[in-house]
Amino acid sequence: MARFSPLEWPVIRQLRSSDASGRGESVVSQKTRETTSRTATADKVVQSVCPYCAVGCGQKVFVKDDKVIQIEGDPDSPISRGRLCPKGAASEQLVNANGRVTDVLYRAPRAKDWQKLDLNTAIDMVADRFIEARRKHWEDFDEKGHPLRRTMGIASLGGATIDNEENYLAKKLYTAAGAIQIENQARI
Amino acid sequence: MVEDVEFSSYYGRPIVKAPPWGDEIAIYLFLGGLAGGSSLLGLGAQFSDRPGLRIATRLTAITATAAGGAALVSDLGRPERFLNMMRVFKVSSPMSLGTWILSGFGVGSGVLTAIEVDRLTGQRLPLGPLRRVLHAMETPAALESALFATPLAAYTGALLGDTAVPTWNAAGRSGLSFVFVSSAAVAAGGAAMALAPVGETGPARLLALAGSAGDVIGMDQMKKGMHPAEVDPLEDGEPGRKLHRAEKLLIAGAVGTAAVEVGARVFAKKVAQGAGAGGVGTGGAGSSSRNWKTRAALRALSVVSGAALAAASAYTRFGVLEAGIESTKDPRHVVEPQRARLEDRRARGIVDDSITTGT
Amino acid sequence: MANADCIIIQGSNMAECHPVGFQWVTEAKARGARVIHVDPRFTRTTAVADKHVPIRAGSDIVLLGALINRVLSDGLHFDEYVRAYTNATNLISENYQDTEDLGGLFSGFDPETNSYDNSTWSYQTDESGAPVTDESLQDPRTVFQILKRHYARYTPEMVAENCGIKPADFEYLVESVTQNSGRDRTTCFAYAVGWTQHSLGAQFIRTASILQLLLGNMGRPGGGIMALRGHATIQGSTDIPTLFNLLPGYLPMPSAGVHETFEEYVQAVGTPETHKGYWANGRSYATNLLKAWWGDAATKDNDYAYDYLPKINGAHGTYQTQVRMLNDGVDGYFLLGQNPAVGSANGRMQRMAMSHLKWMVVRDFRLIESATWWKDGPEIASGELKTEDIDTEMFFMPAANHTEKAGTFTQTQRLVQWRHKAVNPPGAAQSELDFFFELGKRVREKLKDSEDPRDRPLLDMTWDYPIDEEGEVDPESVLAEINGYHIGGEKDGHPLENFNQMTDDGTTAGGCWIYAGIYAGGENMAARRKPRAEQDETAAEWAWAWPANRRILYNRASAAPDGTPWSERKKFVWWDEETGKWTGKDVPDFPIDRAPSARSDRPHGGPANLDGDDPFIMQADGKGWLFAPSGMVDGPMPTHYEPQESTVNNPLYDQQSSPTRLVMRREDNLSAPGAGTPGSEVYPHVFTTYRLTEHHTAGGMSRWLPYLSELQPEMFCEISPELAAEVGLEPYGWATLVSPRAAIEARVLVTKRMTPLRIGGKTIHQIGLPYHWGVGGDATVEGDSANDLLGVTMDPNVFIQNSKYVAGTILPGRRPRGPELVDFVEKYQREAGLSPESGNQLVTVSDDVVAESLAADSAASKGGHPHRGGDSAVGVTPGRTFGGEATDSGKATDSAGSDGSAESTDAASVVDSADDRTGRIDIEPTETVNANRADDGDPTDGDPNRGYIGKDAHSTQEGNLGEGARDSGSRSDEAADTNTVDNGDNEEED
Amino acid sequence: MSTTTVDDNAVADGHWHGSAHERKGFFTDTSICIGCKACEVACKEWNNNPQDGTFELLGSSYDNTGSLGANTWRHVAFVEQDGERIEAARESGRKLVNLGMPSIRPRTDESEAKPLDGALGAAESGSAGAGASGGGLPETPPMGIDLLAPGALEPSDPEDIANMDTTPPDTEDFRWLMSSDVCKHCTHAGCLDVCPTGALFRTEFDTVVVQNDVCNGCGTCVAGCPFGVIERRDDGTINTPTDRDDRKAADMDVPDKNTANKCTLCYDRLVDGQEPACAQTCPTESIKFGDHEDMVDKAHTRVADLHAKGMTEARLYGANPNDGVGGTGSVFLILDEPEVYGLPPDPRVPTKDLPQMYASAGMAALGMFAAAGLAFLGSKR
Repeated sequence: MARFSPLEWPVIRQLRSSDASGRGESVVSQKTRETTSRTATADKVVQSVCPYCAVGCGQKVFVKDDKVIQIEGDPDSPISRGRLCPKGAASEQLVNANGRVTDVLYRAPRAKDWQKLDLNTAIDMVADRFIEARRKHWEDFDEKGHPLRRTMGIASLGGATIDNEENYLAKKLYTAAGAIQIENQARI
Repeated sequence: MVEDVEFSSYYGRPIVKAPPWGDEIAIYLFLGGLAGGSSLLGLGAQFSDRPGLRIATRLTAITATAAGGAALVSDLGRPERFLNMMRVFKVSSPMSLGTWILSGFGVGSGVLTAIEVDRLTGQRLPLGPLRRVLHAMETPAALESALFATPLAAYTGALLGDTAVPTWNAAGRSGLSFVFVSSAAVAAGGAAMALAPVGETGPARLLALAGSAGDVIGMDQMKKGMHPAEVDPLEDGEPGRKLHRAEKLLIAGAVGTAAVEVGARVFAKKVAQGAGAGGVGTGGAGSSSRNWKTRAALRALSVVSGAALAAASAYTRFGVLEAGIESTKDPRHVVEPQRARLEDRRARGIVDDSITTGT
Repeated sequence: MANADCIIIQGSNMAECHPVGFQWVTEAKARGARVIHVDPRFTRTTAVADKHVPIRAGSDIVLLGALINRVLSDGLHFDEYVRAYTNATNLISENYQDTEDLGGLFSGFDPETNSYDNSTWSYQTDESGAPVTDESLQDPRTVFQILKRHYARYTPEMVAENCGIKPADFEYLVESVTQNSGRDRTTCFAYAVGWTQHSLGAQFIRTASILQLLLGNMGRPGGGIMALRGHATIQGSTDIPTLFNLLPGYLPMPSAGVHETFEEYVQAVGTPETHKGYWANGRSYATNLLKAWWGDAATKDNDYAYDYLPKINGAHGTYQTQVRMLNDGVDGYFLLGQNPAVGSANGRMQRMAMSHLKWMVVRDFRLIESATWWKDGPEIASGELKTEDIDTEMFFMPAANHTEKAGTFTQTQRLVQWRHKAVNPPGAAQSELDFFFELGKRVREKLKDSEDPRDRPLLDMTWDYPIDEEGEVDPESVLAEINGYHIGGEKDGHPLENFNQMTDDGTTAGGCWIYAGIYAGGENMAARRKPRAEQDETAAEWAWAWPANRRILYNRASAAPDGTPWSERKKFVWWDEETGKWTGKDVPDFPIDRAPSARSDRPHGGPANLDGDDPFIMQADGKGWLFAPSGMVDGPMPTHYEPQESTVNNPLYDQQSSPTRLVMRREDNLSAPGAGTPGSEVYPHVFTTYRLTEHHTAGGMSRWLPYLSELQPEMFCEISPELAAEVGLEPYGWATLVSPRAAIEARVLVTKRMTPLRIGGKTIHQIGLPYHWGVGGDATVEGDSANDLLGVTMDPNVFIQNSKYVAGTILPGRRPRGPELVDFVEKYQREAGLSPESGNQLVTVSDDVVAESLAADSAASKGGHPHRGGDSAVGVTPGRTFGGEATDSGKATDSAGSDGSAESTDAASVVDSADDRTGRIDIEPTETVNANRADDGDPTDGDPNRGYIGKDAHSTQEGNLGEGARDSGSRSDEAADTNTVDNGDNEEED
Repeated sequence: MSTTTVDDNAVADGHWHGSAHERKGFFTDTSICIGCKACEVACKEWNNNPQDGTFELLGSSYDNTGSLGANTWRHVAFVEQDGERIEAARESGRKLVNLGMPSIRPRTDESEAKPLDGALGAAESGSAGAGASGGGLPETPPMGIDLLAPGALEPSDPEDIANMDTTPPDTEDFRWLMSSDVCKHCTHAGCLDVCPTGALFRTEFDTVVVQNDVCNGCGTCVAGCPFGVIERRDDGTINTPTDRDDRKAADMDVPDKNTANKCTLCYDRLVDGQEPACAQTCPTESIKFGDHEDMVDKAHTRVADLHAKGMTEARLYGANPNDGVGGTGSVFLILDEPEVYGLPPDPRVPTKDLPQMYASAGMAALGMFAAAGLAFLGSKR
């Protein structure tokens, strides 16, 4: 609050204004006077799409200081007209709530707990295992001699919130590697 | 006759919420009344030259005020912001008015306390030239604090009454203030009886007796003005027990007080007679010893009765406060009286003021 | 949808699962539409509906069949529409035999493979190959008469008996749909996983589409059948699939022995000689994909590196893969934002499978149950697994969320919407895009000196995406590759404008032909965000819809055959004589200048040969199919079979359950014995699973959020007061639920929203179970998982498991803990005398009947029908697609399993072909691609407009009309104006 | 039709001079609520309110947040009812229709506003209206009908309504009511009146808002609300104790602890011309937001529509400026008696009784003074 000034004392303001009963503007604090919405002061707004169901509701993501500060329905969307269901309305919490894991965790065989792992190391380990599993379960031909050119050592199950571009890249890599046991939510 | 309302609710959940008020508020209600009543007794004592009573009541008043204020502050969610109570002067808020009343009362009471302390310490307070000013303010301060004294005792009735808590609200409309000032009188009288010499506490006893009568009658009248569903919490459960206990203590205390009063009058007469017959100091050892014993007995009875009365007052405040909180827990206390008054109005042809409308 | 006069929501809890989509229902209702909810439970959808019709789970075909029967027998169908726009007049092969004749089998059933040869289901054709029709509809072999006979026994009494629906309620339904259909009015159906998660899932949808065609509700405003899907880009993940049987753009994964060469593959996909419409350009699409992936390494000389593609030979779906894992046949498993430990059927099997892996990568936001099963999963608690004995290496890799990466989601109506990136991912979190790019980079790096020809595809792959200043892959560059680009010449590198620009000579490349045009002119069309207030209702400038930004399907049917609107009220698209063009409130989904009276003398040859009154333009014959000569593996018309674990006898046929359903006979996937069999009384009740508004599937995106968790904090079951009284369950107390697979506990919601039904003289209690909870240590709220109760039995068409009908029992109190839990479940299994065979007998009719069915098949074959699994390899035709080979390969897949019995192997092969069909749904249409609505619900797709009807066109064309002239030249037409040949109904916003 | 804005700015307590804003409010149409609770979430998310409760089922159908409170500013009630109760609701609604329109009696409160206008001003006349005396009531035409009111020309005889040619809605034997409750933003707001610090104030939108930087948590407002809306955000309201070890409270930041909290009607959004979060998110537009007058009009139209469909159980709550709180800024259409939803059937702003209570307190005070005086006089020595 600003420095106290006798004239700002609401009792005095009560007398000076017509709000004698002290229930209106005479009791308003400096902070209240300066009220503004956090969306109005956001650094930027980007248009996005709700990650939950397939209706594809438009979202507006408000960002301040490189942090998502609010996600709400996008009134411009012809699909959702600005509305969101409880899940969509909770997406800011999906982004910001405590408990999100931002470290790579690794559990060694037979270990009782996780340990932290550096991302770079982790990807490297996964790449090694990828190559090994691919080789180990490689099938060149079926029993009738038809070419298979595939590996059965690697499987993948994707959710349906993976972007098209991501699915594309994943499928491309898997297929080039000969991995075929690739499935996603669409069949679950 | 109001038809029997079939009661339905949302899973039995409360409709109105109880304020987050703990024992501190009950204590404050009690202490506020005690302070107000004591201040009145102090004023009378000053004018009727009862120094013992004056000192006792004035110190009681300031102690009760300070403790009450502290209780009030400690019950705040954000005690460090207690001064915000002085931000506004809101007639619509008994709490706001009460704050100003308490403050006004505290000023006079504080001055009087300073004077008394100064006297008791043999004028050893380092006041310098201000001492004269201070002592000159005794009467104005006494009047000032007395002016706020009765509002202080009475406003709490409106404080509780001006809520949506069913039992309080109904009580407030049916004379809770009368119960509370009576209770304040009982408390102040009782405290004075306990703290001041029997010889000086005649007015305290009379005030306490009047208060007791007012309390009993007021409570009875109040309940009669309330819907049964609003009365229930005053009679049932823990709050009901407290109020019953208060009533018992009140009656016991009042009887004791009456006994002390009678005893004091008889004793005073006897002493006066003894003085007339044998002159001062001629009562003899036996008589003097008997006198001492009588005096001690009276004093003891006075202390016990006074304490009982004060306790009765405290129990009354706790009982009423808790009954209100209890009345929020079961929506029956909200719905039944409201249904009844709505039906009653409709029965009398007033159909345009319901919150629920068909069109 | 907002234009409907009556909305039947069946098999969907729309208000709960798609609240925002439900706004259109609310709007329709406000305009006076009648909304009826047919569902086992009274849900939040029901609460705002006009009427609740409680139904026994799994009996939907009986109800819909009875509606069809009533419509036909009372002549309530929309006659003009039916005659003009459906195949009602077609005559079906003399060899065709109905389930009514064969006790529940259609003709062509092969008990060896438990699958159908559908050659007897085909049209009669004249010498020219043109179909024979009877305009009077009187010939007993007309589709119309066959349909009538087929559903004659589907009566209101049968509905009361089998669905538990009161006759009065049935009459109400009849009245509602018939009075709200016709020239002036339309009725709409909406469904979701309530239909698809059944062993008859695809047929449920078929039945509704038959009804809708008869009532004339297809292709018209406020009509149609709406599929409601559950996931942000479930559509996208089949368009650009991570599915074992598909490549991007619904190109099939090549099959071993079937698509040995590129030529064979291309023939199967489509050539001008075998196809009309866009699939005729199959060679281009395949070439473009291969060019996009292998760039310079893909040359004309090496068939564009076709050999680099791995081959499938059977089903490699998630449940088959699970079995393989259990047999230690899989080393590594990637989970990408998926929580199968909770979200997949028979959760215990899922988790046990994980314990057999060598390593597992879980990419998610939080420590979901699939990431922590090894330390706090249910099997740890029960002692079946011990943390210190589990060898599986676990990698948890934090994922970026939807605000931390840019990219596209494809929503339920094929609308592709770009999400802009808002912030950077925190810590080590990264997008799948970056992860896979990086993984690919490292793998290639490690193999760079490899001489092994197996590694060539990896090393030759184009993998040079630009990196932005944040060090992340530029997702637009991937989108540009998906879109496609020119190679060489003056346009080198320029984006393709549409898929017609794709060539088959290596001068263009494109990763997903149906998405071509999304990056036209170098503009990210999916990112367009012109506010709805600034454009018309179609909102064509909001994002981009595939194909070619078309949004509305099939609307030619909204006008009468003569091109005039059916009515003023339902005016939508009509023929404008003056301009000689189709016009209306929407982009006409038809050749724009094809006059209503236009007639072609050819049954084929692309859109140039569409008659002026053939609205269903992706059908070979332009008609809506009441009878499906091909396309469905389990019958040309939907017929009622009891669900796998049903405790009720099939009142219609000796054939109790679908003879072609896919069962998995395993000790860890036991099934209840089935109606009338001893032991079935042990599991007397029906569990039916569902979702709540407040949670999202397996909970990974909701059970960690306090705001959602507090709204539905605990696993519960919903039971009727009657059952509560019978079993002694306290409201909001605890109950233990036992199925043949597992036992879980839940709080009890006793509610009148659950209705006991009288079925076949006994009372059937249905118990509702939301499936969002799981056991683990990290979530804000946890609880037992309903999916643990489920067994794996699948729809043969699309391979979706049945989760809407599970047999079980319920008792008061919490379940046992620790090892006692295992004993507890086993006690019930023993009591019921369960074995892997229980409830898994596929054929329950007499051998004579089977023989007859099979004989019909051979007779037909002898009759010289050209079509038998026409484009076999792709698997459009069911059953025999892979023939014996498939069986073999299926064994190769499954025989590793100790109980990989012949049956399940066969089943797998069927699945496989069916699955291919899944993809094929979208490859069929001649003119254009219709939407595949594969979703958690149903890969076969939902909207019959797009799904069924569309998907069958292809094989019909081949099988029955295939010999007709094929004019590849007509393609120029189609290519000319993509807007003129659009597909299907769909003004529903949802 | 709405008479709530007859007086220029004496609409409600407190004054804003030169405020360019109309009174804002909600119309919550519970007949189209699908109980999705998006409003609860959007509200919490915008206002950063902590989750409350212990993640246990509350035993009230799908409602697990219980009621409005310090943290839950939108609350969706779920009520399951059988046929008997539906019929009773339909019947009670029918009776209500026959009571006629509320706006016939000349307004007595604002037009006679005393210096202490608003609640206190209303109190004097209102208390008479409450029927305490019964004598000097303003004339109240029995069963009057306001011809200007929507639905006024509809038959008002119950028989007639029963015989109206309408398609009665089905679902006779069971229904599931859902209703999103919210702060009423009363015309005469008890919480606002009794607040001793001025933390609560009447905004330029005629809504009632707590200033959390001022509130000292005295709790008086909690007692002052006849609807049980406002609450102090204490430990008990954030993490209710539980005896089950498998339930734990979420780890969340708790802003504005120990101060009173309630719906602000998204004051911070209104000042920037935005819609409240709950109304914006509501998928079915069960929650509508706008100028209060329009909201009341919409409510009247909607209830008439439903009555025309035979749904006589539909009724409005808070749309009557003559009621005990002078009408509410948040108007509801409900389908049964208010108490079924946990709403009071006849709320009165307690301040309405305050003048009388002050008078009584004054008399009591005088009495005490007199008693003390007499005590001294009667106790000579």
